[in-house]
Amino acid sequence: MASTIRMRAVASGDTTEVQALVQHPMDSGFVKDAKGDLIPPHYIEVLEFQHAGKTVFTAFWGPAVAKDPYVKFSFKGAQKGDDLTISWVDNKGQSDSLVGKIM
Amino acid sequence: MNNNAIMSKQTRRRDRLVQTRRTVIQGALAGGLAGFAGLVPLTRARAAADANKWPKDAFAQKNEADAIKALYGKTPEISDKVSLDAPEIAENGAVVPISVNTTLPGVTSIAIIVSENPFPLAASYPIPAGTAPMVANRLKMAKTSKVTALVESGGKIFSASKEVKVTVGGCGG
Amino acid sequence: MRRALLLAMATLALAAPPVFAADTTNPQADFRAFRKYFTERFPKVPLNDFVNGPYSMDAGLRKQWEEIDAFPPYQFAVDKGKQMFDTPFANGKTYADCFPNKGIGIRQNYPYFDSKSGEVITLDVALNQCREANGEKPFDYNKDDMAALTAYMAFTSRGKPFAIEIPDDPRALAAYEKGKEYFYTRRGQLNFSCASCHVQNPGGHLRTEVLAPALGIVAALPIYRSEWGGMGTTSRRLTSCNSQVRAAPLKPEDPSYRDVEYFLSYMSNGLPVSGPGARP
Amino acid sequence: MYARGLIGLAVILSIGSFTNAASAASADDFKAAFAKAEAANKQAGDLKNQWTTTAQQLKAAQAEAAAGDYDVAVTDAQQAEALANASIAQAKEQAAAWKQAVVH
Repeated sequence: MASTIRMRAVASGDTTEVQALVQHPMDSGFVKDAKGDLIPPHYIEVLEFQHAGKTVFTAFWGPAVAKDPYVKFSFKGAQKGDDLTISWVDNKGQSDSLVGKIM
Repeated sequence: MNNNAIMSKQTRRRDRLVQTRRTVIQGALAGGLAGFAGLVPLTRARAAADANKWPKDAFAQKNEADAIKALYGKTPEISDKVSLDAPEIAENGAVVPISVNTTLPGVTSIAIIVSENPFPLAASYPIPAGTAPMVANRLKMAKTSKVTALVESGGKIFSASKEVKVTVGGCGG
Repeated sequence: MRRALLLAMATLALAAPPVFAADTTNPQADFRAFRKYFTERFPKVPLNDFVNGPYSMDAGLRKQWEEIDAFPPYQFAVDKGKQMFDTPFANGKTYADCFPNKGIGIRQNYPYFDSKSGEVITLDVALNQCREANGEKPFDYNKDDMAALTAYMAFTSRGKPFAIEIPDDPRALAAYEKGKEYFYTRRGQLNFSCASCHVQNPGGHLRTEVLAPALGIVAALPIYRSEWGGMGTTSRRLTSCNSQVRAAPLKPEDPSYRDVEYFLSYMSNGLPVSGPGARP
Repeated sequence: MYARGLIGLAVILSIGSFTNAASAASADDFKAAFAKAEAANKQAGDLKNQWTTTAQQLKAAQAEAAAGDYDVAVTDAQQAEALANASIAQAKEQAAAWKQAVVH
């Protein structure tokens, strides 16, 4: 099974721009399935990025974040070739994480 | 996609042991999939996001004012230094690209509120020192609504709002 | 609400271009007329931009699409498709063994007319034939596995110009003509043809959707539709078009669907493959 | 052009006109009406031109009959037949008329 996370981190000078996409249903709890039953809420609550042991970005998400959620941000202090760690945990306690290299 | 199948499988075996095994298998496969569209080669990490920090109370509020109060305990003031980029008409309420930017100094967090959603607080982003006060994401909108960007700077809350028209709601599936 | 919708559709149906009759099958002449119609109607749209469907017609939509396409939601399908494509069947063979050039960069040649069976073979049909020839069960034609495989194969073909051939075979010409007939035939309670929306009103609105031009409409398939919350194949696209005009959809990859894809793909010759695509 | 545009409207109007037709219908009346509707819809299917609304109407008729309300069930079946007949008429008319729409 492939990772649920896709990440692209590009350093330009002192600034690193990060984009990430996570494969997740982000069920809001308001949508019904084919049988007419409500699909229970299932969404990522926390997504975190760490560089050199420091948290550089945190997302607190609710059920209104779109399916297969996307985020973009930028931070200072990293260089090409550095590791960037991304991890998420959802309201059912499921999680995934990944280390990517900054390009 | 297989997403739902994967997730339900995960739900059934949620204990830590199985989770670890799954992680190892995924790690082995990730190498073979890297390199697509200029993505960085990936390896599996040990770090884990901490669900305890999630502001549960703010996400549970059903109107805008209560959500802001639960999140910040303060009333925002409108500022032209907060910039909210959102479409006039969303192509589909299920995926609305929205970004927030600001020229305010000393920003410690950014949040996005969709007034007409069942739970207005959509996302909240603590901004540590060294991280730019900017974020782009994609949100669901149930119907046409005011969207508000909140920026916490120097202990105060600043805001900018925009009406986003939604003709196909993001709650219908 | 419903009444307003019907009225809107009736209005749309009456706004038709001038028409002429034709009785002979001449794909080359059709091709020239089709392209001329769209390029004259939308002189500001660069030819290769027609493959971007509604985004070639509406600046607001285009901006949202560009933001989304920077990190597109079909990426997971492409990755999954590649993994599937590279994984051997139980007998040790792979998809690559079934296709010219090992299946890489060939999307633009589909569908083609198979003179042995006398049928139009779409990429989706060829993939299931490949599976069955190797002792595997065929996939559902609408989404999931089939969408992932075709997404990957389209991705490896991006930018390659469509090169659909109609061989000198009366059966191939007949299939082309049937596809053309299907495209222009009104159906469903709303009395719409494919052409009512995608020839007569591209850039216009059907309810809230911006209608894509028929020129290049096949180039982005398969697509991730926000409306679907996922990927869909050509079959799914045609099925949903039928349902929207209250016509009972045919079975996926029904000969009529294959023929209409053959016709539309031929009309798109020379335009680049842009799939997989993202659509509202 | 005009005639074709009107088919859909005619069908919409015809739905209303059947409401007074039935009175104290029996199970046999329903069976007969339903069989006629199904036969018409099958013919539309042979022409690859069934309407989703016909199927919906047939389903509604069956549900009403199962609930024992044959008056409504017969009306629904007659509406389904009218829709199926309109779809057949559309297919026959389009068999030649489609050529008028071709881009030249």
